[in-house]
Amino acid sequence: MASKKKSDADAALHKELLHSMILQRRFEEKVAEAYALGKIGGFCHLYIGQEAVSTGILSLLRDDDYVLTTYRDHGQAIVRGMSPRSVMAELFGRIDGCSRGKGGSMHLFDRHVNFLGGHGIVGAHVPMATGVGFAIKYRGGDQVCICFMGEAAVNNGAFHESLNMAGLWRLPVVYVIENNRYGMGTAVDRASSIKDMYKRGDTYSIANAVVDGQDVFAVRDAAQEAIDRARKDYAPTLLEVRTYRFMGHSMSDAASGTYRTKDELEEYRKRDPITLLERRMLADKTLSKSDVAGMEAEIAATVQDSWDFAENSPEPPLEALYEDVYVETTT
Amino acid sequence: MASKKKSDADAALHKELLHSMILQRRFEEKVAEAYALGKIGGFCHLYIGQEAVSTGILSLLRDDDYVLTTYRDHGQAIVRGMSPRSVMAELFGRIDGCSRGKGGSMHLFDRHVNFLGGHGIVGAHVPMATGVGFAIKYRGGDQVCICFMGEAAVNNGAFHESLNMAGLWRLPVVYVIENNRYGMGTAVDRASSIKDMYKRGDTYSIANAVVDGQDVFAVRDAAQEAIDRARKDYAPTLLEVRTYRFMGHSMSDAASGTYRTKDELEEYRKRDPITLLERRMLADKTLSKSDVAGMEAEIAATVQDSWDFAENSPEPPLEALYEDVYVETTT
Amino acid sequence: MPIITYRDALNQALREEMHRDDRVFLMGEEVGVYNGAYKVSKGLLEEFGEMRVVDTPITELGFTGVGVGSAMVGLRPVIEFMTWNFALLAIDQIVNAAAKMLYMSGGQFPMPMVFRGPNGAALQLSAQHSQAWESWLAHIPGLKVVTPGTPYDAKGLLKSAIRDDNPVIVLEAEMLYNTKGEVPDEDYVIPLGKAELKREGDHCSIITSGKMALVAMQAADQMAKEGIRIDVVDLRTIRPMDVDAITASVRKTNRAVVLEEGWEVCGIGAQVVDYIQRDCFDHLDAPVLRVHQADVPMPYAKAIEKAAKPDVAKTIAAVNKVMYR
Amino acid sequence: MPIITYRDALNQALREEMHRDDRVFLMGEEVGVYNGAYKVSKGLLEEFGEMRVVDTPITELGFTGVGVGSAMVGLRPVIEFMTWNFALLAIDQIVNAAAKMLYMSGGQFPMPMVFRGPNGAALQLSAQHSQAWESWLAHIPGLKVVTPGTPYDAKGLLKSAIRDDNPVIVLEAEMLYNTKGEVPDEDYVIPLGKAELKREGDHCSIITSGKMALVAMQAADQMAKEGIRIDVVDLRTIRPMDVDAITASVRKTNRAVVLEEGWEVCGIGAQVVDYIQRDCFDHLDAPVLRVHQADVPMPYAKAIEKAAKPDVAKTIAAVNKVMYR
Ligand SMILES: Cc1ncc(C[n+]2csc(CCOP(=O)(O)OP(=O)(O)O)c2C)c(N)n1
Ligand SMILES: Cc1ncc(C[n+]2csc(CCOP(=O)(O)OP(=O)(O)O)c2C)c(N)n1
Ligand SMILES: [Mg+2]
Ligand SMILES: [Mg+2]
Repeated sequence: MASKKKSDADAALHKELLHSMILQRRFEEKVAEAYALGKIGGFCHLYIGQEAVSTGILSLLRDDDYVLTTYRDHGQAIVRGMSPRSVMAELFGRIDGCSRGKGGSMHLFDRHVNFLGGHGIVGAHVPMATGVGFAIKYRGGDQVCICFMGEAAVNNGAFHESLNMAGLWRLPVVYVIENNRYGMGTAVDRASSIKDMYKRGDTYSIANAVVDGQDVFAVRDAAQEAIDRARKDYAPTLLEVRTYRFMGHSMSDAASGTYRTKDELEEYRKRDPITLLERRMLADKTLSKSDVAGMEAEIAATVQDSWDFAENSPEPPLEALYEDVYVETTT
Repeated sequence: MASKKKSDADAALHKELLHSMILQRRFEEKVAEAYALGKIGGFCHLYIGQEAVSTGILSLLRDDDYVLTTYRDHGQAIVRGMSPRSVMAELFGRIDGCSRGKGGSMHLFDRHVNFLGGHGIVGAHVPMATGVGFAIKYRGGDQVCICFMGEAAVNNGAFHESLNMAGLWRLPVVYVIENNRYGMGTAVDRASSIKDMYKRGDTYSIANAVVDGQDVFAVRDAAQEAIDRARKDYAPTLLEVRTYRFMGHSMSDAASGTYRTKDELEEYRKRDPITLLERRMLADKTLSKSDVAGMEAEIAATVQDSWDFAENSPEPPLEALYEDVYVETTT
Repeated sequence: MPIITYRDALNQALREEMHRDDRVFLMGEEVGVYNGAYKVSKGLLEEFGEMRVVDTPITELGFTGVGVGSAMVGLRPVIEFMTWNFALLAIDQIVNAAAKMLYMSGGQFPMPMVFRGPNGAALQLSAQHSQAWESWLAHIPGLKVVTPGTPYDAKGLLKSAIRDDNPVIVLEAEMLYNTKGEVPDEDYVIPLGKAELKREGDHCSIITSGKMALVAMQAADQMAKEGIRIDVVDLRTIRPMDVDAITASVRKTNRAVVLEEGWEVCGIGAQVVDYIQRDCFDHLDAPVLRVHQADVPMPYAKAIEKAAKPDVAKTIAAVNKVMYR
Repeated sequence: MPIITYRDALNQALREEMHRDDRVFLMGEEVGVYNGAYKVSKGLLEEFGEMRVVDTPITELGFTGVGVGSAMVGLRPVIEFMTWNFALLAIDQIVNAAAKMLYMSGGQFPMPMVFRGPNGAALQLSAQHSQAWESWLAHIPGLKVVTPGTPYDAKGLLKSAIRDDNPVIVLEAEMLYNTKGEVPDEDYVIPLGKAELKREGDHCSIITSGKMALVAMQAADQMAKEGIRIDVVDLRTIRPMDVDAITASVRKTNRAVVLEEGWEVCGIGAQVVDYIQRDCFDHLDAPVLRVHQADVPMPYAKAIEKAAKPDVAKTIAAVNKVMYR
């Protein structure tokens, strides 16, 4: 009985994980469509291929934990619980967007779910996440702060200064390197003097590990350890997650050609995190083809709803231009 | 015979090393005197206690090698071959100073001996030294670049970004951490998340070592390895030299009291690099008391001469204020 | 009223605000064990402990970012730069993060932070350590910038800065830390954005702020002996700037000199000139003149350093010129 | 004469100068394999090899410092910032090292360097990626700053910048890269520090530079239809600034509008206003007006982004105002 319950619970969880990943994927496919139609402008970086990372890690968080990330933030925002509506409306530059249309793709924020952005300067949010960890400890809380970054950010001084402080002061931050092998057009081995990015943790007295980022369960296991370490002992972790982006760096970059081959891309596509999970669940019979179809239909409706919502939301009025520069309050 | 020659040569070398260290010491004692009299102004950081580091390393260089360092630069400037006159005149703010009186204590420069400063922003010269290494390799030369820094600089982002590039591109730079245990009033273990600074080299694929900085021979041995590595293989090294400053951080900081005890200071003073070498040479009879006296007298005269020279050198004329902002040349 | 130093006035402000609000903490290099490079934070570590008076590694970019992050979740950091010269390393966090977070997030994340430390030249610190950054900082929407020139202003403005829910830059000065003045023991604040008419006159205005207010007052004193009556407007806050105070003065005197510590090109003075010519065009009897640092990096040698700096003599010369004397 | 894009004009300048002088090299993010984020360096890696076209890690502070060091020993680096926004991370190396090395060393170490990349806003890139830094950079003695507005100027100014033995900032613009114009195939340079009178008129001057020169020309074209003749002064170099060109124009027209891309407070326009009121006080028939970005971080949403930017309509409105129309 107990094991039946356990396996039911597992099955339910697995479905949730799958749902979370498919939702990100379909949402971003829609984003690509909207971008092509000119409904979305500016820089737009898709997360497609990396969904097991956001889902794996953020599915373990409590509501009062914190998340910071880069400009490649749609997936994480949605997994963290931001409504697809408010994200799509933001991308459309509308007043009902999470950031009132002022931030756009790179600057998704939602204080109701402790989603602290969406940052555009490579490396710059790493000290901020460290500061969130500092604040947690300052208050004696037991939250954790998750800080996602690309593998190219790891070479930046902001990373080093942050990890030194986190290691020195013992702060409850999980630094997640999403190593998708490229920083824009630069392969990781042309930018970093070491191959194993997670080892950088050693010289900051920070626990570290590497994990397969296409396998949502592997990600969860590694992340759970890190989160526990932070929650119980105020101890930071540097977690490298090996993944791959299936699209170009941003909407203006081809998926392959200049800096990576089509063959390489195809090779990695074989390890699509969604396919891997789906296949596994179909095999162990916790998922049926019709489950998938149902899920896809429901998600398609959600995504379409976000689009409709965004289209119907007004542009920010002219006076919004001058709002949010300062607050009027003092304490 | 051969061994007699060798030991004569050794004895001569040892005398040179001793001379070099005593010259730095007496020069800076004079600097302290001049500062107290108001003849020198601004920030002034003495090197007293660390002389075996400059002497040990720079005694191994060729004329066409390069040196960069911090604001704590008097000792290194003199060992590198800058005239005590031009250094003292600079400290006095006179036109015959190495930097025409415009740089002062923190900004000693002399292009004739490839002494590239004298930099005041902690960490900032580390990328510059990396650039000198880049230029050496660009031209296919076999020079090396020595980059001195304090142990506190090692936490700074500039250090990390530099070492990553040096490790990645294989540049002929020897990064020397002068670990004197304090960055201003902050003990090393309150600023760095690891105790062994040299280990930071590991995560940049950079050879690294630690050495006793009060023993000039130990410094030389370690430095020779590093220099060879750079000269022959374009390979960088991170060398940590454990030393101690016997004075306050700068002329406005007491030698002990706030952040370190008098006892600790006295303990370290027992390992004065000059005393250690002198004692050893007296013991193995390569030096006599009268040798020491002669050396001291000669050095005292040199130092006094630098003072007289500085005193007699004019202040920069008013028009100098507007010179050296731009050069008029193009190529 | 007690007479205390500018340094102690800042110390009082920090202490009072840290007592008032336990979300306020001080972070920077040497602020704790060392009591501050310039002793502004003396005794605070002992009083408030390590979590609220935080010594950092020499990593301006990093610890400024730590401040930003902590402010996002409701703390109220006071970030000390040992000098503002070193803040260049952290300027991305100030300009791209602190100043823009509220805007980029559509109003969700106010940044109740203070960035403070000595600005401008002291004595013979040479090029890298003698820079005045007010015009750079005032350029940036999202920041407020104050430049207290007296102990009274130092305490009142720093307290306001700490209570404000926006990022506020406080530009102090090494040369002011030892200056003395009357400072009430009790709690008071000076509103941000309000200039003070520090001296009244009707012949010429001197518009200035911060450390230069002292220079302006000395120049005005000297000129008074020759019967020249000068209006001295101390801006105190340079962003937002009290344009009304400037124009009211110039409309009265019809002549103005703008005195600032930093470089000429795109300096604060240029902006003040712009306000004046725009709003007082028909009131001006002469072009507005500016006094500022020579357009060179600061040299070390004593005499030429002095020559590079704005001072009383240069200010008087400029006043004489706008008065066609 | 061949008609090519601004992008290709820059590419020609780089290629020609790299051929001319083997000490010249290009360093930055994505300049090599990727051919430049905006393809300015297309083909250069292939032509000059890895040592002279250097892809860097995302470490602006570090690689800018590498450039500084290499310049100290005689190389002539061209440092590309993917955009000038990211240069904030390297600003210490630009301001405290490159701009001051010659001075601090008493004339021993010239810095023959170029720092270049796109500056200012493109389309909907929001707050962190849409900033115009000309006034910050022009503030700093030791730097020169150029802002080419046409393909012809881009090639000629970049070549001059590379040959100059001082650190030169080249502010390009994403919005200009695709614009076309006549550019000679052969070698030519445009002297730094010289403005160009891009259009002659006697009713009003527009003083501008860089990307805004296009806007000024469009505004002048439109006003010409109403019989208003505008003098358009394109500064081209903003440090050192060609003050004579500015005053000559204003003395002729007696009215001026200063148009710039960046923010108002302590902007380039403020400095131009200062020069004008000082040197043309008796020639002005109206206050000088300024057109600039709204005093806010740049928003993402299309319509309000457009509203935030200086444009033809705002320029015309300002001209009308100074002409009391
Ligand atoms: C400081 C800075 N420099 C350059 C850029 C331009 N840029 C944006 S993303 C990017 C690549 C980052 O790669 P990585 O960290 O691996 O993250 P990924 O895009 O692969 O998720 C670059 C160079 C930037 N935004 N900030
Ligand atoms: C970026 C920067 N921050 C702060 C300072 C002020 N400062 C000068 S020296 C120093 C301590 C440096 O310590 P360390 O690197 O160990 O060198 P040491 O002085 O011991 O030789 C500090 C904090 C500075 N010059 N630059
Ligand atoms: Mg990547
Ligand atoms: Mg030290």
